[in-house]
This record gives sequence, C-alpha cells and structure tokens, in this order.
Amino acid sequence: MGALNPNKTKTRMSNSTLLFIIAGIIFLVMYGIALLTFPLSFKQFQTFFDFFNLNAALFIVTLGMCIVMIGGGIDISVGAVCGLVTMACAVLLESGAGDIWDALFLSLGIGLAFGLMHGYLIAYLEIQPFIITLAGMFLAQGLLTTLHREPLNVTKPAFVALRSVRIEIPWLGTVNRLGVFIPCEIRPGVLVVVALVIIYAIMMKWSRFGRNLYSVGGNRQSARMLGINVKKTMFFSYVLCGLTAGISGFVFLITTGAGNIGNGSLFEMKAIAANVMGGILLNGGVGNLLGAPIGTLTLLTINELIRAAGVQSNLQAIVSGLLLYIFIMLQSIIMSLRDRKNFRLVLPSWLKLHRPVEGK
Amino acid sequence: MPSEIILKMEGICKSFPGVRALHNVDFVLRKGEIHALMGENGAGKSTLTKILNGVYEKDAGLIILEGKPVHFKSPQEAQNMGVGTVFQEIALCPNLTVAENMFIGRSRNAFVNWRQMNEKAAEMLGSLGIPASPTQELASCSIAVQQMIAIARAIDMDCKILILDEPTSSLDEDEVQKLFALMRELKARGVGIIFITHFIDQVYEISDRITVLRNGELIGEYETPELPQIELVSKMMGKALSDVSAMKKHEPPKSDDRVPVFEAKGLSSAVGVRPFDFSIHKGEVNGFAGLLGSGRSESVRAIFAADKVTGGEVKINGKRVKIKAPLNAMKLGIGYLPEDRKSEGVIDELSVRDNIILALQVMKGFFKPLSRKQAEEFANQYIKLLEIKTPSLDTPVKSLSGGNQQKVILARWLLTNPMYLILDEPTRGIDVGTKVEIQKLVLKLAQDGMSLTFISSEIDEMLRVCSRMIVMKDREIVGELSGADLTEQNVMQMIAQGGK
Amino acid sequence: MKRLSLLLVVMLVLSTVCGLAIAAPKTIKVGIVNLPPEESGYRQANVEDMNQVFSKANGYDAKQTNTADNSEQMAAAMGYIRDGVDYLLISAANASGWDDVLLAAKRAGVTVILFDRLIDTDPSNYQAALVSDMYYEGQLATDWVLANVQAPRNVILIRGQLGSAAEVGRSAPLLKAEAEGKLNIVWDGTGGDTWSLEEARRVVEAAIAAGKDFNVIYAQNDGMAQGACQALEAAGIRFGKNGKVKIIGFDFNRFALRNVQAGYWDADVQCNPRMATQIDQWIKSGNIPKGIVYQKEIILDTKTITDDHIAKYGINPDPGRGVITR
Amino acid sequence: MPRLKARFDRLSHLFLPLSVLVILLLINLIKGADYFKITMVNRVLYGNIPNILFGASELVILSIGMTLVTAAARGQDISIGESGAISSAIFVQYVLNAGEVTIWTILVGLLISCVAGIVIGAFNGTLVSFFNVQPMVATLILFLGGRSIAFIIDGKVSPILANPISNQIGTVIKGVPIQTPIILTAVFIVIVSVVLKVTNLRLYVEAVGINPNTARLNGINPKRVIFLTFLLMGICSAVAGFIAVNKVGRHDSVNLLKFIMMDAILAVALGGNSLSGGKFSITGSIIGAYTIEVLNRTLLRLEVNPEAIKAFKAVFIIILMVLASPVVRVYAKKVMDKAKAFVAGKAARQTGRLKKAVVSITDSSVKKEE
Repeated sequence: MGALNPNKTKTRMSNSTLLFIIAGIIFLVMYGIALLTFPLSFKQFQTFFDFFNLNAALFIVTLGMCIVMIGGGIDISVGAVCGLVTMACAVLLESGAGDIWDALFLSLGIGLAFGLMHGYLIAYLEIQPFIITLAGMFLAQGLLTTLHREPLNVTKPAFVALRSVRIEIPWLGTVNRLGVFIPCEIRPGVLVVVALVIIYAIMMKWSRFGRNLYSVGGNRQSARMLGINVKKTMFFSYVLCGLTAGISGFVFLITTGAGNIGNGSLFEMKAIAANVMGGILLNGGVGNLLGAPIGTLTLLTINELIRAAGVQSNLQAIVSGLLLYIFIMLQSIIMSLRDRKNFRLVLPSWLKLHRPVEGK
Repeated sequence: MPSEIILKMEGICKSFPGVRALHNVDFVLRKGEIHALMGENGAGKSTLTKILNGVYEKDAGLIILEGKPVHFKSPQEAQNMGVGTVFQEIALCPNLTVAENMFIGRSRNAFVNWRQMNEKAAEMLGSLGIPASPTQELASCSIAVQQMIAIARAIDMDCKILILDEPTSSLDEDEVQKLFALMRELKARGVGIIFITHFIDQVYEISDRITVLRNGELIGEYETPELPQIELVSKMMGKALSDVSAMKKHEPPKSDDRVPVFEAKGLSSAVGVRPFDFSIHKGEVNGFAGLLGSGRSESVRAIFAADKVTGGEVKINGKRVKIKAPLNAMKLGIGYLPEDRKSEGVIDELSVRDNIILALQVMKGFFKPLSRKQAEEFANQYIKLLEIKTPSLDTPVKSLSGGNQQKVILARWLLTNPMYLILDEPTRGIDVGTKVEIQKLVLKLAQDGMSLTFISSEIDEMLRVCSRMIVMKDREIVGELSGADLTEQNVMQMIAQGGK
Repeated sequence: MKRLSLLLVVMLVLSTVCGLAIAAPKTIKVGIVNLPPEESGYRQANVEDMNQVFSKANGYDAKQTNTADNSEQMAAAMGYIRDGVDYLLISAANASGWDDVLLAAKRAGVTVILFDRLIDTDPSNYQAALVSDMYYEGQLATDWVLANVQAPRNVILIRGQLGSAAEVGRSAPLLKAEAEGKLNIVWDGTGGDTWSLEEARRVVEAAIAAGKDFNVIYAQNDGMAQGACQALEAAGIRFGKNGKVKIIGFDFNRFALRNVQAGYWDADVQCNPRMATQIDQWIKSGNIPKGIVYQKEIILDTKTITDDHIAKYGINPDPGRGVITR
Repeated sequence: MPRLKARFDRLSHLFLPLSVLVILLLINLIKGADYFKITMVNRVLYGNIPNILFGASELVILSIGMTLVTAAARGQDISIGESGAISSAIFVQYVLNAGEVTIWTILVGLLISCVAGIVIGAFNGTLVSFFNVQPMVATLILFLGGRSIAFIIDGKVSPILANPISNQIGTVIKGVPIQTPIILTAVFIVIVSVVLKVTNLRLYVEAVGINPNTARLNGINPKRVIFLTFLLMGICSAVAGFIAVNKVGRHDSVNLLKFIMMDAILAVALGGNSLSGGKFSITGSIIGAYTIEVLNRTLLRLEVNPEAIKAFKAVFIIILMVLASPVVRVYAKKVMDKAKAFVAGKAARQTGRLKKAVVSITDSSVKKEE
C-alpha cells in the first residue's frame, strides 16, 4: 500500500483536449478508410485541397461559430449574413460604385453591424441568443431579397483577376483523362482560412479575451465573481462571430464570383454540426478552436464519401445523418466511459503494463 | 492597537423582492485586523460582503475606502480597488486549469503568459501546500482543494481588504490551521480581513474584533477578547441560550436482540468506497465520523443508492431488498439529506411548497399529484413546525437564507415519514441557533422511533446526538464506538491511528 | 480499439451497400449534379428519370449527387471532374458562380451538359443546355390570362422562393404585362422559401380581408394554387370554371390537372422534368447540339385538357378522374 | 384579497406574451377597424380570428411539445417538422392502403402515426437522455435525414388524401360552424391540461430542468423524464402532422411543416419561457404561437413588399424581444416606481416605499438581479 503513495497520479486530460483528440482520430481514421475504399478520388491531393478551396467560407463561418459556442452561445444568423454579404458586394462591384477594397470594407461592415447588434442585445439586454440570431437571420435574408433577388455574376475585370488567382504546387498533381498534368492548386480563400485559424487559435489560447471566454462559457456566474466582465466578453464574442461571417461572405464571393440568394444557406446548421464533430460542445466552455477546421473537414469528407460511393439519391441525406449519428455516439460513449472512471478498461488487458494492486 | 481605518460602510440598505436584507448597517474595518462578521443565517452577512465586493448594488448608504467614497458596479471594479473575496460557494471555473483560475480576471495584459503563470501558480501552491498541479483542470480537484485554490487566488491578489465568506466549512483541521497561518501573515502585512464563519471557536482563535448582525440590522461591534462566547451566541440569536447546554444525550433502548431496521453487508458503490457492513436499530442515532474524504458521505450515499451501487446485500427489518435507485430507498422508508445543499438539495427556482412536497409527491407516483390544497396544508404545517422563514409558499426557495433552505429539505424528508433518515452535514453553514434546533429535532425523532444517521464535521456536535459512532478512514470503516467508549478522545485517536 | 474497428466495419458496409461501382470498361461515365429529390415532386420526377435512364443496363456508369447547396454542388462537380467522367450533367441550385467549375471541366476534357436549370455564364463554357424556359412558362400563363379573362384583370400574384429561377422567370411576363397596363396586380405575395401552401393561403386571406377585388390567382406552383383555393373556399368566393376567380398553377402535378379537368381550377402550365431521354439520345448519337435548347412546354385549361395529357405529362400520383384535390 | 393577489402572481408570467399579442392586435385595429369582424360563410364562422386560429393550429400543438422538451432537456428539438412529416407519411400510407375509408380508419391511422411519433421521439430522447448529447445536436440527425425517410415512405411521390373524412378534418364537419382543425387544437389543449392536472408532469419536468441532481436524489429519474418529454414531443408532432396533412389533402413530404421548428422555438421564447430549461408555462407558449401567426398575418395586412417581409419580421421580433428583455423590464419598473414616488410626493414618502414593496412582491417574475 505504501508503494502506491509516491505514484503521483498523472494529470487528467481536460475535456477540451480529449474531445479534440477524439475528433482528430475520427477524422484521420475516416480519411484513411476513404483512401482505401475510394482511392480514385481520395488519393488525389487536389481532393484534399478542394475541401478548402471550395469551402473556405464554410471553414471561416465555423470558426466564428466556434467562438460563440465556446462562450456558451449560439449564432444561427451566420449563413444568412454570409449570403447577404456576397450579394451586397456583388451589387456594389457590378454597379461600379466601388472597387474591391470597398467591397471588402462593406463585407466587414455588414458583418460588424450584425455582430454589434447581436452582441448588444444578447450581452447587455440579456435576450436569448437563439431568438436574436434567428431574427438576425430573417433580417439578413430579408435585406438580401430587398437588395437584389436575381443571381448576379460579378464581371468587373479587377475582381475576376483576383478570383482567378491560383497558387500552384507543381510537384503535386495528377494527370487527367486527357493525359494533361494538372498541378494542385490553392485559392486565395484558403490563405484567409489558414490565417484566421492561426489568429483565432492564438487568440483563444493566449489572449485574455480568449481565456475569459472559456471561463464565461464554463460558468457565467463564477466568471463574474472572478472579476471578468462577462457582458463585455460575450459582446465581443458575438461581434467577432459577426465579423467572421462578414469575412466569410467576402471569401465566398471570391470563391464563386457571384451573388445568389442561396449562398451560405444552412451554413449555420453545418457549422454547428462541424463544431460538434470537432469536439466543441454547445454548452460552452469546452472545445479547442482547432477542432472547428477538423470538424469541417470531417463533414466535407462525409459529403465526398457519399459522392464517391455514388449513394442512391434518396438515401444521401439519410446516410449523412447516419454518419453524423455514429460520430456523435462515439463521442458520447467515450466521454461517458471516462466519467464512469473506467475509461481505461477499454484498453485490452495485454496493453496494460501492470495489473492494478488489489487490496492492501 | 488602534490603527487607521481602511473601510467604512455607513447606513447600508438593501432589499430583495419581498425581503429586506440589510437595514441601516454600519461597518468599520481597520488596517491589519481580522474582523469576524457574525450572525445567524439570513442576518445579512453575505449580502453585506456582496455589496462590498460589487456583486450587488446597494439601495442606500455609503462605502468609504481609504477615505474616498466608492461605488462598485462589478466584482471586477472591486478587485481593481483591492477588495478580494473568497465566496462561500466556490466561484471558480471548473473547465479552466488551476493556474488560470488563480490568475484569470486580474491581469490587464492582452495576452496570457502561460509559462510565467504556471510557474507563479506552482510556487504559490507549493508554499501553501495545496496538492494540485497548475496545469490540472480544476474539475479534477476535490472540493477542498478547490476551496484552497480560491483562497490562494484571493491571497495573491495583493488586496487591501480580503473577504473570507465561510472559507473553512469544507476544510479539515490541518487545512484550517494552514489557512490561519496565512491569515496572520496577511494581517501582519496590513491587510484588513473580513472573516465569516459559523465556527465560534475559530472566531476566538483568530479574530481581533467581531461585528454582529441580526435580521439585517447591526447589533454591535466588539473586541473579541471582551465578548464571552455565550454572550456572542445570545447576541446573534437575540435570546439567552440556557437550553443549549441543557440538552441531554439520548440513549437508545437496548436493542441487541432485535432485528435491525436497516442492515447492509458488503455494500460498495461506484465512487470507490470499500465494501462495508452496517446496521441500525429502531430509535437509534448513529454517526459516521472521519475526516473529509474518508468516505463517510460515500458510505451513506451507497445506502441510499445515490451513487451506483456495485455490490452488497441489504435487509430492511430482516427482509432482503434491492435498492437500485433513490426511489427504491425512499419507498422502503429511507430518507437522505445530502451534503451539498445547493447542487443536490434544493431545486432553487421552485417554490418553497414544491420543494417541501417533492419527495412525498414522487413517492406517491407520477399519476397521483397532491391537490393544491393538500400541498399547501402540508407545506404550511412544516413551515410552522420548523419555523421556516419565508414570505410565502410560492416564494422560490433560492431567495431564502441557507439555514431556511436546509429546513425546507428537512421538512421534505420529514413529510415522507421515513423510518430511517440519513442526515449528511445537516448543520453545515448554519447558525448556532438553528444548529441546536436541528440537533434537538433529531433526538426527538429518535425518541419517536425513527432511526437516524447523523454526519457532521464537528465532532462535539455528533457526540451530542449520536449514541454510536462508526469511524472511517481512507474509504474504509476502521472501528465503531458506543456507550462509555464514545468520547472525543477515542474518536480522534481512532481516526488518527486507523483502527484498533 | 473496438469502437474504431466498429467504425471501420460500418464504413465498409455502407460503401458496399451504397453500390460501389468500380468503373467497368466501355461504359460511359457520367456524373450528375442535381438538386435533392426532397425539393419537390417535380424534382423527384426529374431525379428518378435521370437515375432510370442513366443506368447500368443502358450502358452508363453514372453517379448522382443531390444537394440544394451551391457549394456542395460545386464540390461534387469538381469531384466528378477529378474522377474523370466523360459527361458532367448539372442542374445548378444557384444560377451563378459556376465559372471556375466549368473551366476546370473544359481543361479536363469533360463534356458539360446543363439540364433543367440554366447557368448564368458564357455559353462557350458548356456544351449544351436542355432547360425549362421559366420565362416562356410565365408567358404562356400570362397570355392565357389576357386571352381568357375580361378586363379589368385583377391578379393576385403568389410567388415562389424569391430569387429562384422559377420565381424570376414566371413573374417577369406578368410584371411586364402589368407595366404595359394590360392587367393589375392587386396583391403581391409569396409562399416563402418553401413555396408553402399555408403561406399562399395566408396571402389570399389577407387580400380578402383587405377587401381587394380580384379575378385571377396566379400561383407559381400547384401547391400554392391549392392553398389559394382553400382560402377562397373558406371565404365563400366562387372560383374555377364557373366562378368569378380564375386559378392558374404551374408544374403539371396530376392532381392539379385533374382539378383543371373537373373545372375546379382553370389552367396549369407544364414544367417538364423528364430530360434524361433527350440527353441520352444526344450522348448515344454523339450529336450533341451546341448552346441552349428549350424544352417544349404547354398550357392546359379546362377546354383543352384530356386524359391522355394527364397520363402522359403529369407527375406524381393520379387521384383519378373526377376527384378534386381541395 | 391575498387570494386574489396570489392568483395574479401566478398569472404574472403571462404578462409578456399577452402584452406582445395585444400590441400586434392594436396595430391591426389601427390598420382597419373591422379586424375582429366575424361573418358566417356557408354556415361557418369566417373572419380574421377564425383564420388565425385555423392557421396556427399545428404550431400551437408543436409549441406545447417544444415547451416540455425545452424545460426538461434544456435544449430544443429541431427535428419536429421532419418527425411530423414521417409520422403523417405513415398515416397517409395506412389510410391509402386500408381500402374504404371510415372514421375508424382515420382514427387507427392517427393512432399508428402517434406510435411512429413516439418511436421518433424515443430515438431523439435516447440520444439526449442516455447518451448525453445536446438536444439540438441529437435532433440535427433527423433534421438532416428525416424528410428523405418520409419521402421513401411515401413511395417517392406525394400521395393524395382525397376522401370525404379527411376533407372534413381539414375543413369543416357539416353542421359545425367552426373549422375542424380549430376544434382539434382545442381538444388537444384540453387533453394536455388534463394530463398536467392528473399527473406530476409539471413538477417532474421543472425539477429535472432546474436541478437534475436533486431530482435524482428525490427519486425522480431525470433521464426518464427527459426521455418522456421527447416521447410527448413525438406525439405532438404526429398530431400536428395529422392536422397538417388533412388540411393540405396531399402528403408533400418536402414542404409539410418545413422550418416550423424555428417558429415553435420562437413561440416558446415569446411565451416567456427560458430556452435553457426550468420553469415553464404552456399557456405562455400557446399565446406565443398565436402571436407568431398574428405577426405573420400582420405583415401581410400591412402590405409589406414580399421581398422585405422577412426583414420586417426580424425587426418586429427584435422589438418584441427587447421590450420583453429582463433588463428593459427592470428598468421600466424602476421608472414606474420613480414616477409613482413622484406622484405620491415627498410628504408621503413612507407610503410610497410601502407601495414599492408591494409592487416588487407582486411582480415575482422579475428575477432577482444577480
């Protein structure tokens, strides 16, 4: 018995870390299986890059959503705001009233305006976030249709030039069916994603705001007692999310080059699902920001898997729901095993280094 | 030692809907003194300190800090002005690390220097002897350690005024002494400390001055050595306390030959208590003694199946029964008043009435609700019986004081008329008057034939009511004392030596 | 470990169940990007038609991705291009933003054929487009109103999802006619994003409550026309063949055609979902036209409708002759 | 007097939803004084009010279930529309395959669809209660896949429910002057209130929603209670789906009850309920649901441009929620108190305070500021 005492128990892994690791492993395993099952599609590096290329806006929206979710809130207006921004910028650019910089400022401005509105109403007037951001969603959709309801391609040469920028990786690539070698390419939106991931990850880990947000998300009452300005922290989390949605709108525009009413539709649901798969809980206070891109990748891999497998049309939505179900169950089972403190029993006995000492 | 006044509060008033918490209270704190704030539950101690540290806003009055009138709108402002607080209910964030909990909300820097923070935290934890690592998630620490961390945080804040609201209620003797050493050191540095506790001995051990509140009003300020204990208690309660000492110890009827009311063999639960045997007879009051974390709460929780029971055999009146969930236990006539009132006892937003009838209602079943009239009758009956102070039956229980909340839970279990009632720390955080009332009630119930288990951190309290004491150490029963052997000396010895 | 292997097994099972088709030689590889069948009855007919025609038996190795999300559609299209399909068939959720995908297809030598919905891009970016001309449909309906309703023609317009191709196309001729003074739009409402029957009903109820005088209801799909009729019926306003108010719907649901046949409604405009056969012929014959090809579409009213029409052109189940779907 | 006050106390939580509803009705009255006019059309009551009651019937039923789920599970079920679509698809299939349609066919069909609703509720409930998944995430699964399931049950078409009985359920039964969905909704509300009366549902749900730990130690199984609320939600969505499909006369798995969860959640919030669980008021939610219906119709009545209709709806919701927000209410109370004190004058300062105390006791719904 005495021999046991000096063994200081190892510091227990935090929930955030554990969930993040689960998310990472799920993604890697799934991608591995995808590689084995559908090499035709997944073996091409471009497939991976295209996740980012084509869905940069979704990645960005997910980051913003991740921040409010860590703060214990929710923002379901992000998709609509993203859509509104694409249309507003498209109208601005097509009408010739502004150049690309104006469009960028406009997108930041719209995002900021929504963020400020949500933040103020939620943090300072203590209205339930779901309802306010639902109203924000309606507002953005309404403004969009009021602004312009038909699809609008941006044809401004300067913009088309920006949109066509590609970063090519000549040593990676594939030969296509015509026998032409096509190098992998990365679009400018991806750089924005990478930059934002780095900035936000640093912010959540090292900045005072980020840590305060974790504290607010974990327990609002305690955070207040600890001398954190809870309202201000919540306010900024929504402002940041709105701003991020604005950025995502701009990135969406430089990805597709057009304003559409359908742009960004249901992004909020996808962002929530992606974050949950990335180990960020809706309750708040738990999650690693890097889980957001991981979760998004998982979501996109599911889509690509369904496409590559050629799932029957009527089953596609069911299969993606089913896969989501499996991931959620996995997460939940691992977490509950850990709470029951016999998490280690999951390991087969031969993996254990020594048997636990019985009695004294 | 008349030193300069650091804080002056004048004419403080505060009311909540339906309750007048403070009325015209003055309070003075000097530099380098430990000032005990005393009073019954609901006397307004916590409210007063919460006004001082910015959690509540006062309705009227004046706060003068170092000669300047101040008005705190948030705990943050108060912290910045040098008012640090350790709250009664631990106010830390369980999802952050230990180090973060010690430093969050304090720095004005835009960024966190983790290495420096962890180093400083490690140093602090080391010097206070707190068994936690800075990088550990707070949720993985025990309640006592969390409490120590909260104190460490407040101490480190370089404050001029430190408010300790019941810091010792979940600490054991050793830890209390460590805390006192710290308090003395801070005092020497010139910090003014406001100390709130229900342990009168501790007040006399450490404090310089005492302010007594009663029913939200100021009774007076006294030098500690000049105020005899008995007088303090009577000032707090507003009546002479002759009956405290007059309480007689209750002797159970000789009962060795009869079948016990409750009997357990090899009982164990999922939270890691070693399998134990236990039995109790009709009309008996027994106790589980042991240090915090010795497994005393876990044991009684296993009896009630509050944690998942993993093994053992249970007999009630000699008949084998299965207790898998609290509802089974309740239906077999067992009641359980949990240790943690806030998170396991009350349902804070529900009304006093609903809280009182809850257990009875659940036992009656989902399809048999009490009529409103019946419910009100029951509730009123126990409000009267236990003298629960509440504005109305419909008041949410969270707006009652701690002691009254505890009485509400007690009423809930008495209403179910159990044959065996487990009380885990029923007197924690409760003023002396109510404590005595509860002790008397326990003895009366036993006389009426109820069996009770009574757990308390205060051994003398247990000695007063229990006729038999089970001693625990390291999650294991190490011995049992009764009759003439049951003395404080013996209990202490048994806890220290672990058996024999 | 157990969970992981479980996941593995599930994945494998799923992939096999869902018909992993390794490309067999000599089959024509086709990637179809379409909207989800759950979008509407029209879409279901369209999706099923595609699946039936582009089958293994017919010499195709086809996969279809169904999603209403533009970015997911693009991702799927890029996936098919990477897979090296021979033909890429696209029915786009949103009409713009496809330039990059089309260019990538061109670069990879994939023949792109648009169906059902046109994409707003340079026609050189795709080979052919077989689409329903929504504007033409709107024109058919507007002309019918002008020919069959005596002035003053007071119209209630019930739009579909604002900004969708169908809404824009079907609204334009009517709005044009109003601008030319040929008719009045007395009430302009929408069934919202879901082309909702209930919302259409509310619109008409509001118009009635506001005391508007109207004699035409121009609902941009059959469901909304149905909602409008329910509102009229509850208000005791006579409509249909012998009534004051004329009802026009779109899409050729069989129940709608039966309603027209019974004189309960007045007219319905076709929107043909069956394009696969035509595209199949193009591909098989190797003679794919260049540019936009509009499908021929018709309008049927109480005078012109026959059982043959209903059997041949209708979509969704047939309630049977004489059965009115309220 | 105290009894009266107590009753008033109990009703004070309805102040918010009622005031919002009244504001909207006032706007409508200003627009046209004939707003409340009811006439007889074909021996059936017709007018704005019957239209509102008719239009909101499904939403009312769903918001009842949503209130329970919100209170116990501290989260929302976003799959209610899908669940309604699936259970009504099963109802339609049963009726279509049953041969001759009698009232019994319909009733058995309703029963079967309720069972289907319960099964769906059990699926969601299992995830939420036994696997600790947050409700919104758990129900996201069916939200994604539910309509496809309904669609497959439908045989990939939208079947038509053209029989006289369904017709009467969707419109009016001959000789009854009120539309049947309104009657069904009323019956459902009565059943719910009876259930609340003869069971401990409210106490259990509130206890679990506020403090599951305590609830467990008092013999309530929180998991089972949460599970139960999802089952009830399943029944609610099955009934709502039943009414909706009979109204429409077709099973359109795509659009049936689409996006109605947003309105249902909004109804719960407008009813003065907290979306994070705990105490609940079903009456509030019902009023909230009717408020939303009135709001939708108000926008039409004001002849808002269809392009801008959503934006206007948003503005309305924001204004209503701001008016209802705790901060504004506390502030308004302070202003009221000051005004009262001013009126009372300096001489009667003492009595003024007394009044203040009375007011503060009365308005117990204003939470203690913490």
